[in-house]
Amino acid sequence: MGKVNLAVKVGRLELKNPVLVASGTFGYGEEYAQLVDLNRLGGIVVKGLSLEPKIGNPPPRLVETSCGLINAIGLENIGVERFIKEKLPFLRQFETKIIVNIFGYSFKDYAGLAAKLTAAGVNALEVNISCPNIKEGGKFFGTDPTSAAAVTKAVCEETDLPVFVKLTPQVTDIVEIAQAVIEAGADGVSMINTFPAMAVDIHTRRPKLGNITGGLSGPCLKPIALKMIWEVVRSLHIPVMGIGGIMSAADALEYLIVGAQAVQVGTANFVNPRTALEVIDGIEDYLRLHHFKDIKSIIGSVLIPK
Amino acid sequence: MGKVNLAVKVGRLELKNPVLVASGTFGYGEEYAQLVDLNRLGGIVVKGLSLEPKIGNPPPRLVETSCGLINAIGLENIGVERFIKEKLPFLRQFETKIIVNIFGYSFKDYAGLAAKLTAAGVNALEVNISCPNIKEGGKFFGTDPTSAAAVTKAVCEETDLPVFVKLTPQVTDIVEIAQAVIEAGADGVSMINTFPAMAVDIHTRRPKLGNITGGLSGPCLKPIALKMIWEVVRSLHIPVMGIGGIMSAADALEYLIVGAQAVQVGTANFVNPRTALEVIDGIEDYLRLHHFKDIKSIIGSVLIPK
Amino acid sequence: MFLETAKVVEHCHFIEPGAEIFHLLTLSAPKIASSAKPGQFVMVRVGAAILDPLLRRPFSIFYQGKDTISLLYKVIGKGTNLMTTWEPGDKISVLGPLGKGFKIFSSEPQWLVAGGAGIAPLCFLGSRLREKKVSFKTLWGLRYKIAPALMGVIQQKLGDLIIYTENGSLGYQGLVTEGVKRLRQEEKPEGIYACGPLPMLKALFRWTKEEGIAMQVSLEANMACGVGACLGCVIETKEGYKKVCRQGPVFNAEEIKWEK
Amino acid sequence: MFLETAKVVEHCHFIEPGAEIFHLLTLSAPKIASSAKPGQFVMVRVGAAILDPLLRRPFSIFYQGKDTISLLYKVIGKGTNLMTTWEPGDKISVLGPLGKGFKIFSSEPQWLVAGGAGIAPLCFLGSRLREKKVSFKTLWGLRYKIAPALMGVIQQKLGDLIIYTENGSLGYQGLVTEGVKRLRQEEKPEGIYACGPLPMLKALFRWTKEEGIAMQVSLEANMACGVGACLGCVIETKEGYKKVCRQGPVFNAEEIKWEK
Ligand SMILES: Cc1cc2nc3c(=O)[nH]c(=O)nc-3n(C[C@H](O)[C@H](O)[C@H](O)COP(=O)(O)OP(=O)(O)OC[C@H]3O[C@@H](n4cnc5c(N)ncnc54)[C@H](O)[C@@H]3O)c2cc1C
Ligand SMILES: Cc1cc2nc3c(=O)[nH]c(=O)nc-3n(C[C@H](O)[C@H](O)[C@H](O)COP(=O)(O)OP(=O)(O)OC[C@H]3O[C@@H](n4cnc5c(N)ncnc54)[C@H](O)[C@@H]3O)c2cc1C
Ligand SMILES: Cc1cc2nc3c(=O)[nH]c(=O)nc-3n(C[C@H](O)[C@H](O)[C@H](O)COP(=O)(O)O)c2cc1C
Ligand SMILES: Cc1cc2nc3c(=O)[nH]c(=O)nc-3n(C[C@H](O)[C@H](O)[C@H](O)COP(=O)(O)O)c2cc1C
Ligand code: FES
Ligand code: FES
Repeated sequence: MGKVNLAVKVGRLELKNPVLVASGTFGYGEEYAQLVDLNRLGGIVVKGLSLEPKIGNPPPRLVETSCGLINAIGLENIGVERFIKEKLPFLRQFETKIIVNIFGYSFKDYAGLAAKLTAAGVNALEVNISCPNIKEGGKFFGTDPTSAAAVTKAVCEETDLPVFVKLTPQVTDIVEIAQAVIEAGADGVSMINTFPAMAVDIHTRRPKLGNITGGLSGPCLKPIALKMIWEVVRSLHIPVMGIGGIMSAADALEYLIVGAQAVQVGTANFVNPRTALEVIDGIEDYLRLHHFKDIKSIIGSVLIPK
Repeated sequence: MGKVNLAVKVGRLELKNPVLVASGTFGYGEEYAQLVDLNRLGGIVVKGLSLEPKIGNPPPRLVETSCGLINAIGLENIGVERFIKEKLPFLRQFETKIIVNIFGYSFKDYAGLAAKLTAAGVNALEVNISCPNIKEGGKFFGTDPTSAAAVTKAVCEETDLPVFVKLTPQVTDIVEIAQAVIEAGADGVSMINTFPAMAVDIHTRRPKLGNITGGLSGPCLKPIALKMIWEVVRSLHIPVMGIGGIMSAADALEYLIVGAQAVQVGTANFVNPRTALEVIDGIEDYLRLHHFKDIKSIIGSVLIPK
Repeated sequence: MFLETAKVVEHCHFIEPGAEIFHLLTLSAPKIASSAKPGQFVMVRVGAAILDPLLRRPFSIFYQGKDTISLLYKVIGKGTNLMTTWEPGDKISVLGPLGKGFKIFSSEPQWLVAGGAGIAPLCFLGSRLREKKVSFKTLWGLRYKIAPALMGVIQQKLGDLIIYTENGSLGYQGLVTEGVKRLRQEEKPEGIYACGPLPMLKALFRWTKEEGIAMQVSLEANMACGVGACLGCVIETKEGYKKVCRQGPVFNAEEIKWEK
Repeated sequence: MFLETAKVVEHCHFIEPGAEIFHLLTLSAPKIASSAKPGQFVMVRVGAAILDPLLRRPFSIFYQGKDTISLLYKVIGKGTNLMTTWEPGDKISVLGPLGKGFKIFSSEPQWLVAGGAGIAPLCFLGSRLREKKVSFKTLWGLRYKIAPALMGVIQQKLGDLIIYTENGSLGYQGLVTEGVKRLRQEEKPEGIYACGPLPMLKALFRWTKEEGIAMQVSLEANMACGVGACLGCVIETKEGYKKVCRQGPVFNAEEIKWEK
């Protein structure tokens, strides 16, 4: 049987296959390098970076829920400078795209991050305007189309790299936000980020997380994310990276079929560090089984009965 | 050991215990009467009623997902007249509160339903402004504070029964909606309804539901619902019925501890028809174990570390 | 209708090279067993502490013992896959008996036509027909052969069967829908009871209509409650949507809108 | 660090009336076994097709065989509950060895102080100390007695132990923290390795500080990745947050901010 073509172009970002690993779930890549051949990944989205290092939230930072995980890491990171010096050279060795996830507390923060990372040389930026863990900002930018557009603009003015804006699901109308960031210059959107969530220890009657609330990820989210992506794709026809509870090739295929042009594997990396590789293989098998020669034949191919 | 007091008052609605069964998951009560002693329930919220009967959505109407269920029943119901004639007399036999869930397509529909049911004699109304399955309305009322308030007003003007407004989780700021309906006269809010969701059959590439999209329920939703309720209770201090993925007494207790004054068991009825009874017993055991004499001691008792 | 904590009494796995795999689960559930009728089904809870899989799984009653019911099933997905690990002594929550069963036709001969796991409700029905001394024939379509031990179990309940396999590894080669046409040359049935995949039932319906033969079919639908409460399991009939769990799973084939 | 498909070789359930229940799971996992050091842990995948429980569960290595590792565990919730159903031959995904192990103190005598399942990493350590002919004593605090068979397994690895049980059903009655004080009257240890519930470790730390005894502790935290990628398992140390999975699970007791 002949080779199938897995390469996709998401906005201006060319990927050899549509399977990336999601921000915050794969560290800076090196943590998993012993277990996963990084060269095989479509791309690596690194842990969210801010201008200055951040120490993050007090523990406990993790709670498992039914088919889900709530995290309240609090965007702990080493800061953009140390990333460029200590982590980027390692990542550059691999034949995969490096997408850097960034977040800040002002338009200037975002602009500064974009400028520094563009100069350092990465393949794309993912702008987190949606992290629900952090009190100081994040949520604000992502839930209002005007601010979301302004952040996007601030980033796009400082970079010629492909820019993806990562959306929070906790909005009344995600299509409106997606449209605003695309009009402001983004190449596409990454959706979805974690959903604000909480858990309580009934015996101590205290929240299970040090930060009280956190963000829910994992397979429990998939049906919600899929619906949102379908709405965005059919309304706006824009490039989307699908994220949310992808545990298998079948999950990834659902996203591609509703119209995501790439997918990111998040929480599943913890459960099986080789999930992304198995997803790539599984997509290839599926295409062969159904006699498709090119992944592009299935992207957005969902058949909606009249 | 002495008896513990489980009675609660949610707004003006007095319940002998805080455990109800949720609308749409317990039919009109009679379906489960052989299996569950209805006299033991705090209340029964019956399947959503409209002025006219509705035939609902084309099948398939159900898909199971990871720790969840997507339904697209499409609010099939026999209409308020037949309910009053055929179902209400049966329900009235039991020593439990009958709360009727209503939905419509105009303020007039809601007002008409409220008037008819008040005349017929039920214990409270639950106003569904949030069903995501139905294209003609529903969602519209629930996502905008002004419309939500207007529907509430329309209902409250026609009834002196306690009124609960059932909120959809797919909004940017649920506190704002809750506040609007309370100011418009509601006794409290029921939260949450199902979350808009979707699933695709990768082999046929068709949506798994006849209606394309549906509403997600089940344990996957619990961390999201809990967070929303906590936000509403701490901001507004209003009566809340907690709903979402309650499978056990422990789940129900999480809701009560964050401040819900009652809970509704939904999807769990399908998994174990006796869930609500087991929740009641489990809450009682918990109160005994922790030496509480009254359920009210734990409602809203979550300890937030400074 | 009872919610019973049943105990696994026996679990047979009919696995053999080149054969279609079936599992036969016998549960001690005295209340359900004593009230079950052919064509009725039960809903079995698969997880207990775990919530994935979440919903109960519906299975027809394959046969009825004094205090037991037996289910014959195939592995489809995660629920049935987990079920295969159950061992004698395990306790399982079972809800049933559910739905309306078959109505026995008043004249003879009658035919039972099964496809795959669709044999399950027909086996229970067939053993009832034997008790009542109703004359009937059974046709069963499969993809491959089955383990001889399973064949023994079924023959003991049902008597002889006519088997069709797609690859010819047992009985006649071909589809069971060809089988009915061939058998029709020998006799005209006064009524057919059928259970199997939808394409098979559709083809059978077209044929019975041409031939003017009455048919009852046992249908499947995704189910949540099994008792008529969720309104999730509807199929389209000539009188509007009907609930498979409550108004079915057995329907007169004439009622169903097959084009849907 | 390896991601290995391990096979269950043996699974012993130490269940006895009035005794604390432990389970001993032996897995064939040659790569992990050959590189594991005392104090390291593995993360075991509990579900496979099912996604509840979702995350891997962390367990210390209790002892190391030629190609095997053994885990000693207690049932806490749904994950460990499911684990008890594993049988020889079952295939399990194991990630490890993870984290930093114990550093062997340079002078003697040394003490191993365990609470409950905290014996697990100390047993592996103790057998290593015996190989190295380091002189040490072991104290183990439990709530109730344990099955004699388990005691046999542990004594074989560790030599003799001093046992404290809360109800006095085995060894001395009382807490292990009383035990260290009593033993201190006999000898002053040059270093202590400890693993157990947080209150025990806190109490031990206060005491070792007063006494001027060095201590290494093996800590627990909720974990998602086990490899330092998710930043979820931090504890507060004097130098800021540290990852239990990567910079631990063994820490010098001095480093930890115990008041948190
Ligand atoms: C009334 C009735 C009687 C049945 N009797 C039998 C029987 O005797 N023997 C047998 O092998 N099978 C029978 N089935 C089909 C059986 O219920 C499914 O094979 C089983 O639910 C699959 O579960 P799973 O978790 O393995 O599959 P998954 O595909 O993982 O299940 C996902 C979801 O879809 C549902 N589902 C999947 N397939 C079906 C189906 N065909 N019908 C209804 N729901 C489905 C599951 O219940 C579950 O909620 C019957 C179905 C119905 C409705
Ligand atoms: C480094 C390390 C080594 C350990 N070694 C052992 C050992 O040798 N023997 C043993 O019996 N136990 C050990 N534990 C504890 C063991 O991991 C938990 O008992 C187990 O995860 C409980 O899972 P559950 O699903 O049964 O409980 P649940 O309470 O249902 O688990 C819910 C979630 O909380 C996590 N969790 C619950 N308790 C703990 C805990 N104490 N530590 C970390 N996460 C927890 C679970 O992993 C899961 O994600 C160790 C923990 C760590 C961090
Ligand atoms: C532990 C953890 C840390 C995360 N950190 C970030 C982050 O730094 N920036 C970001 O945009 N998203 C972050 N996310 C969100 C994920 O990238 C992803 O959007 C989300 O987890 C949903 O996908 P999943 O269900 O596959 O995990 C984090 C998620 C987890 C679980
Ligand atoms: C099959 C089904 C039908 C439902 N029908 C209604 C309805 O008619 N009106 C309504 O307000 N909510 C309806 N709901 C929502 C539930 O009442 C409840 O809000 C939701 O399922 C979340 O709770 P759960 O996770 O416990 O199921 C329905 C839910 C299900 C699963
Ligand atoms: S399965 Fe709920 S109505 Fe049939
Ligand atoms: S568990 Fe992920 S960093 Fe330690």
